[in-house]
Amino acid sequence: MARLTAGIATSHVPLIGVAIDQGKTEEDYFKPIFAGYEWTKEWIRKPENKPDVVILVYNDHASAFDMNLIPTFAIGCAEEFEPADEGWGPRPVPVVKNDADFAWHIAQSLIIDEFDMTIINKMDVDHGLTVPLSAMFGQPDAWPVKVVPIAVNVVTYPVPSGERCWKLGEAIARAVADYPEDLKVQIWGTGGMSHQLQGPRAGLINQEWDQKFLDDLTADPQRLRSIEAIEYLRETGSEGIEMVMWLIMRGALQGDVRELHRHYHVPASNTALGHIVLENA
Amino acid sequence: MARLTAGIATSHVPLIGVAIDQGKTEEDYFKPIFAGYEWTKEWIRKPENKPDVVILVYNDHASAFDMNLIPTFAIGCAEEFEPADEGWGPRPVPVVKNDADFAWHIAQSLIIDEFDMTIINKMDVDHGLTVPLSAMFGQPDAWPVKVVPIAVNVVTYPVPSGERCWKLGEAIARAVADYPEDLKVQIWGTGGMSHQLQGPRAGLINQEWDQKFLDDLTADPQRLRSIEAIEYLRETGSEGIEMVMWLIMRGALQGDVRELHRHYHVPASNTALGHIVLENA
Amino acid sequence: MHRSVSDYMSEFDDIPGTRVYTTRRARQGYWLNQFCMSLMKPENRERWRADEAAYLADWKLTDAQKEAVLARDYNRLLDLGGNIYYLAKLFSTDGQSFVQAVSTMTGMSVEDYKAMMMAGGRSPDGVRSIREGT
Amino acid sequence: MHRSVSDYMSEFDDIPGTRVYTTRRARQGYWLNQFCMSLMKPENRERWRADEAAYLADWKLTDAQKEAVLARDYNRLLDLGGNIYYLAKLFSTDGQSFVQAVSTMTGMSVEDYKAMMMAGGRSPDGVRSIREGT
Ligand SMILES: [Fe+3]
Ligand SMILES: [Fe+3]
Repeated sequence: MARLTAGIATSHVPLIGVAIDQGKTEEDYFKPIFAGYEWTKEWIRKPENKPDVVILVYNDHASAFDMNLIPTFAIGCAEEFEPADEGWGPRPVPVVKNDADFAWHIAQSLIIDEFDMTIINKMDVDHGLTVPLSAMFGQPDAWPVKVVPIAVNVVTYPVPSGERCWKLGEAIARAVADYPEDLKVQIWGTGGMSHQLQGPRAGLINQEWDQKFLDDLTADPQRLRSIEAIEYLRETGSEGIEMVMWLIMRGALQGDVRELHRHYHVPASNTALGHIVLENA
Repeated sequence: MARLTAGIATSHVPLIGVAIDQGKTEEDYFKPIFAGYEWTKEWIRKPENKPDVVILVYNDHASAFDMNLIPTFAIGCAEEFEPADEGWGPRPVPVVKNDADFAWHIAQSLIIDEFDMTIINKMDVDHGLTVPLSAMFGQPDAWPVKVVPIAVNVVTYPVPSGERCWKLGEAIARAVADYPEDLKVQIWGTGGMSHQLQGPRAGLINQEWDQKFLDDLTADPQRLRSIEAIEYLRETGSEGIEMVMWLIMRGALQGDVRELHRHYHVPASNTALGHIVLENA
Repeated sequence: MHRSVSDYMSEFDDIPGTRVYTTRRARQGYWLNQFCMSLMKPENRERWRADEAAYLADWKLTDAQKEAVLARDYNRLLDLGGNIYYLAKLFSTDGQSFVQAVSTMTGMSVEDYKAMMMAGGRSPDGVRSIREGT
Repeated sequence: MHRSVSDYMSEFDDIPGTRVYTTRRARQGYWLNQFCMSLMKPENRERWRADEAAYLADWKLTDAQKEAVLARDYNRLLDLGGNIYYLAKLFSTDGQSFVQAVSTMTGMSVEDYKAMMMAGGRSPDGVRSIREGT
């Protein structure tokens, strides 16, 4: 039976990918950013922790999807996904391999469970998906895990509510538990934390709010479900809404969780970088 | 305020479109098929009945969507939609004009209401959408109503359950009631009734089952919500599952309804043709 | 509310003479069905009609799928992951109607099939379940 | 559970210096954003760099949108329906980073903007709500 062994959240700031791809991780600006991933890199490498598959929740940033196609929740079921060309050529990272049997299983289970998924069989994946892989695994010749991509619309409003995302997480947990093969699965929620990439208010960072959010992933997760879009917008900037994707991860873990590791750093590009590792208590 | 004034269901058999496009409606085979639409054509023409907009629930038959993109629920928000080329050239029918303000409103309301819609801004529409328009309005130079297309996956399993479809209908009703403009709206559910287009069992028709389904749209609609996919498959053929789209229409009407008109005829091509007109009692 | 996938799917193979288009079939038939979709473009239909085998060479179909396409063996195509709405692009390109193409899967002549439909269609009695024989 | 669309959207315009990418803006910016997407292809980037105005002529942008694109006036582009992730294809083609492009919207020099970020970023105090001034 497949088991959900841990949940990881991390920002997916494009600049992190740039620093890795261009060998700048030792520069002063980047050192503290990457220092916070060292614990996780070591932890995830250990055989008892390394997942076979990661269910990677991210958002597409106008790369695979454009104004002609806006799926609220999409699940990638293709065998593999190429890194997208976001305007400066594709990132020099390995192709992302799916566990397609498992992905189709998840897709089926979610639809039976009344989630109105869109199944995608051909797409490129942008920094939202590849940067977290780079942060956790560096620059391998091939990614050491299979990846099931779940893409969430957090660009065009209305985006799905935190509550709906939490419920999707719960349904993903049921789908994993229902998979007959022996598989070690992690779920990653990506994006956030506070940032605003537009307008005169750009550069907004709300450390207090972010830290409370990180605290409450263990201390009071139920509070997080009911945070409305307008609160993310006002308090954490127009792009802080990406944190609803962390709630899919947290909803999938269910019950009480233990915080194994936390990393928070300002700034990474325009963003308050957040990263946390959780496992069921 | 927008008002949902009536619900219509009808099969969308391609052959009905062919007969209209090629002027064969007076032939012996087609006469009884089209006779059953006369009542509705007259009724819908009257100013008190004619809607401004039809929310048209249909399924795409591998025309706009292919194996690369399978949205469970998609809503068309573009200004207009061209008839698709399904292998014998596009049907010679008018372009389908949307009420895009209204469509975007519905899309927004449904997403806020926890339906995971996929918004589509560019698509061609196939016989599933254009045949019902032809059956109701004949061959005008322009369609006399605006159309909001809602496309449901009933091709690749799992398809959404009847229960989920019913709830989507209820949410559509809330969205309509929430629209500030004065608009007369109908909702149409299309597809069905019993038919099987594949394998040695092709040609299956279950008149008894179909008639009971038609009866219970007024007599016992709650029973219909819980019909499982496997029952549609066994009892009404592999393509009878299209009837879940009728439940979106019925769910939107809510409460008690009155049957204004019914038409049932076997065969239309491989299909038991069904058509019903309902209004709130 | 939650149901397992295998519970949901369990009875789909118990229907006589029917291939439910499950995700397993969808995956198996991916390139077959994408090939069919290509026939929605008039220029592709022309190339296809000019030389079917040459046209097929551009597509990653299995040999069995290619043979069945060339033979218009629709039951076989269903077994190999084809879906009827995709296959419809193929028989429409041939100028066939749904009734004509569908009848070829039943072992009946098109006239007999039409006559059956005119008489009310195939009864569900006896073809609801392989297991139950109902 | 049901909330009206206007209730949900009501406060989105109350945030200082922020344009929430609502469906209204998505519709207004449709062609602007689709033009940006076209720059994901290297061959299009080349044509664009060779002659920006000629490239734009193929797209149904309004004159105001075209002017703002040529001027790289990102605040104006947001007002005209642009979205930052689409506009990113434009400034990436220019070889600009997110920090460089985003800083141009703040009225600060890129150095001052970077310094603000290094010091912890812009405080939310006073820029949460136009109405409340908080
Ligand atoms: Fe992001
Ligand atoms: Fe149909």
